[in-house]
Amino acid sequence: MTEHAHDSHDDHHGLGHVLPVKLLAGVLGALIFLTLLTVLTGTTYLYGFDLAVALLIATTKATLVCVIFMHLKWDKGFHAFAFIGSVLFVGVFLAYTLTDTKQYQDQIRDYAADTAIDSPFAQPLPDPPADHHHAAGEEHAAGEEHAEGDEDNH
Amino acid sequence: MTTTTPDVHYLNHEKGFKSWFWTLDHKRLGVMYMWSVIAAFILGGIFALLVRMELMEPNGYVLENAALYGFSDKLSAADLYNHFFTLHGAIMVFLVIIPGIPAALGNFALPMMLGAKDVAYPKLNRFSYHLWLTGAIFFVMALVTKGLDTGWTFYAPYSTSHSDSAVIWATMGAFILGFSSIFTGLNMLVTIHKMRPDGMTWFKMPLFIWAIYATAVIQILATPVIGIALLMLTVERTLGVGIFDPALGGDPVLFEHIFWFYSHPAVYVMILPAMGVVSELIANFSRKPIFGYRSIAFSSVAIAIFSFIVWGHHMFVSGQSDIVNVVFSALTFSVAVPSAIKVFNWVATLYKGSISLDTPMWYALSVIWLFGIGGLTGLWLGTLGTDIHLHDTYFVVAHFHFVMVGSAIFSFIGGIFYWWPKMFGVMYSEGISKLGCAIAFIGFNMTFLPQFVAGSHGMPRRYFDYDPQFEVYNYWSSIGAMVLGVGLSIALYALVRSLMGERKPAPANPWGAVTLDWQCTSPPPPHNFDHAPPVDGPYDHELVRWNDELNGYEPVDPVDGDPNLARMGSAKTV
Amino acid sequence: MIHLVPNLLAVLQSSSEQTPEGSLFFPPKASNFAAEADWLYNFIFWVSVVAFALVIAATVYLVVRYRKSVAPEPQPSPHHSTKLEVIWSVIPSIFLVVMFWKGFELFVDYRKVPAGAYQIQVEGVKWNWTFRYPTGAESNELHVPMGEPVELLISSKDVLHSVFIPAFRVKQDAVPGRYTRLWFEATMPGEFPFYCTEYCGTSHSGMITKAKVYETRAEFDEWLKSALNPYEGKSPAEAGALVWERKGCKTCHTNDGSNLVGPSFKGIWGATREFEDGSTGTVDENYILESIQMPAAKIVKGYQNVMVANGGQELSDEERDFLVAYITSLAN
Amino acid sequence: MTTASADAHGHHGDHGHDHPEHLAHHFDTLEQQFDSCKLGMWAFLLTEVLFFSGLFVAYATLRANNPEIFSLAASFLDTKWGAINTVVLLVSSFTAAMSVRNAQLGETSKLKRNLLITLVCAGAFMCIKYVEYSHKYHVGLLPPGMEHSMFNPETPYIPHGDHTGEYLELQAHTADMTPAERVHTMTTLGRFFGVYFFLTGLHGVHVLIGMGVIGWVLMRANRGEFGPDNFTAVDLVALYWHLVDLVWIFLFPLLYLIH
Repeated sequence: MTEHAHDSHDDHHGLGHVLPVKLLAGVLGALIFLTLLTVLTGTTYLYGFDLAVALLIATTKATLVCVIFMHLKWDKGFHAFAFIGSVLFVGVFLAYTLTDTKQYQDQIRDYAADTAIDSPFAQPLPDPPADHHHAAGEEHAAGEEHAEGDEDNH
Repeated sequence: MTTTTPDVHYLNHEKGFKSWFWTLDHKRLGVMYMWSVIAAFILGGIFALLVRMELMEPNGYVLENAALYGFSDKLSAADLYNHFFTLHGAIMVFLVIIPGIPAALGNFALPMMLGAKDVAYPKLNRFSYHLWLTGAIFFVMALVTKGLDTGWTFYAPYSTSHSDSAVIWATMGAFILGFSSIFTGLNMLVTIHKMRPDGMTWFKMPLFIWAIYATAVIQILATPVIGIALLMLTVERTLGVGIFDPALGGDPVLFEHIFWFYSHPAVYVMILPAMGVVSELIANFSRKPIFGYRSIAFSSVAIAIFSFIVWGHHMFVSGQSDIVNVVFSALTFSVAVPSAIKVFNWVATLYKGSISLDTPMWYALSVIWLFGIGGLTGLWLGTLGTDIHLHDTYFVVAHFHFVMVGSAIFSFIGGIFYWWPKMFGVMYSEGISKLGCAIAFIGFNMTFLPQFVAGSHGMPRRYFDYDPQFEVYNYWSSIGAMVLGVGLSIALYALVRSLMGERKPAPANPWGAVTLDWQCTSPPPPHNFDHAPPVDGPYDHELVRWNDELNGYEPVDPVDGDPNLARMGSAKTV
Repeated sequence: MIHLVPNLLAVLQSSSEQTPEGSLFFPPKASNFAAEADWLYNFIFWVSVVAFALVIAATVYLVVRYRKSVAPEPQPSPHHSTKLEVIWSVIPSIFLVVMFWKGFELFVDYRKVPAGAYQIQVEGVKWNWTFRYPTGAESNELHVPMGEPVELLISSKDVLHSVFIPAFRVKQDAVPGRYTRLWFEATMPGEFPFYCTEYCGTSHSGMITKAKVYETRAEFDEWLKSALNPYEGKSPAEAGALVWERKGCKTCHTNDGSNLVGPSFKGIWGATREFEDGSTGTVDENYILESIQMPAAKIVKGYQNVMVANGGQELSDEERDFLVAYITSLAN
Repeated sequence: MTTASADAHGHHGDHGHDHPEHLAHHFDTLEQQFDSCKLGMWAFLLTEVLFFSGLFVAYATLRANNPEIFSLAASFLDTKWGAINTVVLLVSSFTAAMSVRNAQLGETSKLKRNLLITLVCAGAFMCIKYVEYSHKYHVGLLPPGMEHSMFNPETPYIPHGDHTGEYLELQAHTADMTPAERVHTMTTLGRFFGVYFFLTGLHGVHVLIGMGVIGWVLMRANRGEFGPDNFTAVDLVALYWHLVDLVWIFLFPLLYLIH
């Protein structure tokens, strides 16, 4: 115990780095500001860059949390390296899968178009029942072939 | 060098079921993992033999009779067959090969190789083992409730909406086993990072540690993805979230992507530690530093990284798009090079060595043969033009058995024979062990070589009955499977026999190996080392010499006159 | 077992190319892809054989040469050799690039459907294949003319299946909810096995049919015409037998009394059946029609409900009646 | 590390006697122990990142292939609750970071207060999630396989009474579509809600687990266990909690704010 006692009053030595309150509070302020900003940008039209802007703000917030709250700035470099590495792996995972699924969407849509008629959604959606205590079952079955009584609604 | 067993060692310093079940000792956990994995292997092996017996003839009658005689009144023989091959695959993959080397041998040997008292998180280590047991219980529940007939790959939508078997027991079992594997990997990673002894820099670690390190990276980064894939599948099956099942607007190919993002790297969770074991065996039984140490170490890491970007080669005919097929095929070949380098380095290590052909070396040399075939046949499957014909045929079955059984399991068994004297302080009969190895080797080749031909002729996998044109291959394959079973049984007999009756005590260092695991008594004391011995290089065989009087090896410069503890490396540096 | 030796001899004898039995490693080459695919296979084979032989020969030689039975002592020898390591990394890499490139070229051929290919729709359902031709004809075996490019437009009604014709060296999964395709040009007349290679449940290995190749277009056209109305000129029972065969009934229900996934049709007409819920019933027309449309309604004791409503296929009223007639004809 | 452990040998002499109180037997120094725990926690966070990645892939493929339907889907989520929840989680992340500071400085009472605030925020987050979930349940915005879902392709649920708002909106939106378009819209929306419930649900499970471990650390803090030499548990729990926050930082714009 005694040999480590001297560690605690020096911020850059010992087991960990102690963050000043001001810094933490400042980061919280920035995070809340960015949240409001993303709500604002999210509810306005940004000429097709909506997703990019939203992701940019989210990534900024995430970086703040990682670097300050999670001590990465003062931590071993290996932790940051590993964390960024894992995000890159997720990137590879996403990139391949997105590329692939985008290529074959036509085949899915063609098939869906050919078989759409079998679905209850092929017909316009029926009106909701006026009084659910009485007419629920009947109205419910209107848009579909399976004429099963659905008395389970409430 | 003393050949007497120490009075107090990790096996006897505490007694009773509880002292084992709640132990924190990595060696005890390693030993328990080993016996558990062997038990699961026997169960999986029985399923394999039933499958092979059924396939001996085109319209086999083994399972028909089982169904007839009330083994199951519900399932037809075909269903029974589907359950058996699925359980064979699932048990062998999730319960045997993935935990086999990293959890059993890694747990036992790795901390000692580092001169450490234990792994970094002993409680997490115990928790991993208990998770393994829980996962195993889930699989047994699947087996005794409704069985499992989805194939170990759990492809949607069959597994989500069509199979009437105990899919959720099995997926949850695999989910739990996944976390067991993650925690083992995490433990090994931290242990290797933080608990190396003085003088052991990254490039002075034994290659087994490099292999376990690369494996740990995969376990940490890939295994959670199978976790989420199986969880998604379970939720899809219970709540119908519509992610995979096309009837609900989902995409089954997406499941294959998520599944193989883990399951391809998982192949390397199986083979990398095996390569590590073989590297140890070849170096120590040639009594030489391994040839091309750095390229073997780097190739382990390279394989680990590349393994994440080649998963699509399992999906060349799945409906995956053409462009992605081509990219994945090209990347697949990038894994071939580091694998080949390892084999060449092993062979080069033999040059000017002093080769002793003890049982573990027999296994190591078998692996060069078996992995050679397993690796090379991968080339047909990575090549787009030939994979289209061979995909999902017996060619693939034979290929991955050569890699997963021929290489991974044979290395595992070789590793068991190698560390057995350290584990239990006894020597086995070399004659019986070698006989087992030889019969298993012959049986293995007899089982799987004909399957390549059946596959290139077009016999699809997972077939209950088949076209009579394939009979000749299946006949020999089934005979081979029985020979393989006999060989492995003899190997197990040799091991068990060494523990029974008149035990032949093992010296501390029967092989003249110079990694730290051999520098304590056999069996090791409860805490391995009081302090980590300083080390220099991993394969400095001059530090240990043969002594005719002892008929064994002894350290050239023993520490404090302790004949068990060689001053590794410090002979030169201190 | 008794046939083993002749079988083995037959395989060895037929190792010469281009016989209907196929060669040592392959089924017959019956499509435009076969020659190129087999060439590539053999190329990789011989490269691998040479590489493997070198590694094994070196291993055996070194083990024999440097074996020490007692008191092994190490000998000084190099730990590494950059030159050697570069050589044995680069030379295999060159071969790998060639393999990838040839495989890629062949793959492009596999995927480049020629304009004007004859399109046949293939639909997999547990455990039966249906082929639909542009004329509206339907069949359960694939019929194609020789020497013409044929495109298969593949889909599945339930789970993953996979179209595999070994003699044509083609394979493609049938994925529910979407189309996939493949093409080929048959180059040899005859009948070739057509397998499902994606595991699809109980009768996966029973999901086998044939690919029949006609030597001339005229023969194929003639078959197409006859396939357009398969029930014409047949008695109801005969037509029912055809329905049984073509609509996938026979995968699970035999006509000879042996029980597969479902009960056999043989001798059930008029019989009393015991159901899973303990009740009983007599097999009559209503029972059969109900069992086709709502299989879950009554499950015969000892069986599981694996049948899709309406047999998973669109059976017309007429076809259902034919089936009833067929089952009637199978009464004892 | 090498020198540190060499020092340790010098200082401690025989193993097991002079060990500091919080040092496990198999480590040589407190620093080695602390570094090992940190590395282990980070490795665990990596597995969490990859664990969520499967669902993000499911989300991304669905969204990238059907952007227009996603805008529609987002309009059924309540941005207000989403934003409030984001702020709640951010505050809890701040107090978690503060707790680490308190533990490092040995300020036990402040530590307990900050941990408690973190716990309360987590609870508030779950309450808001409950409000959102129950609303969606009543109006039938559920994964397509569920009985009570308006996207169920077998028997679509039709809401009634006070819960028809979203349904009527959807009815109007799809009225003029071709059958194929309408089927596509409805099935894709169903899948969106499948992904939505799965992602937020899995995140919610992580919040619950986090509440459990924060509660456990709070109990230990109450016993005065933490101090400058021994704040590892607080540090690790805070790291975990920040990851839970990180996931939500991405989920909020991706689910609630899409166009």
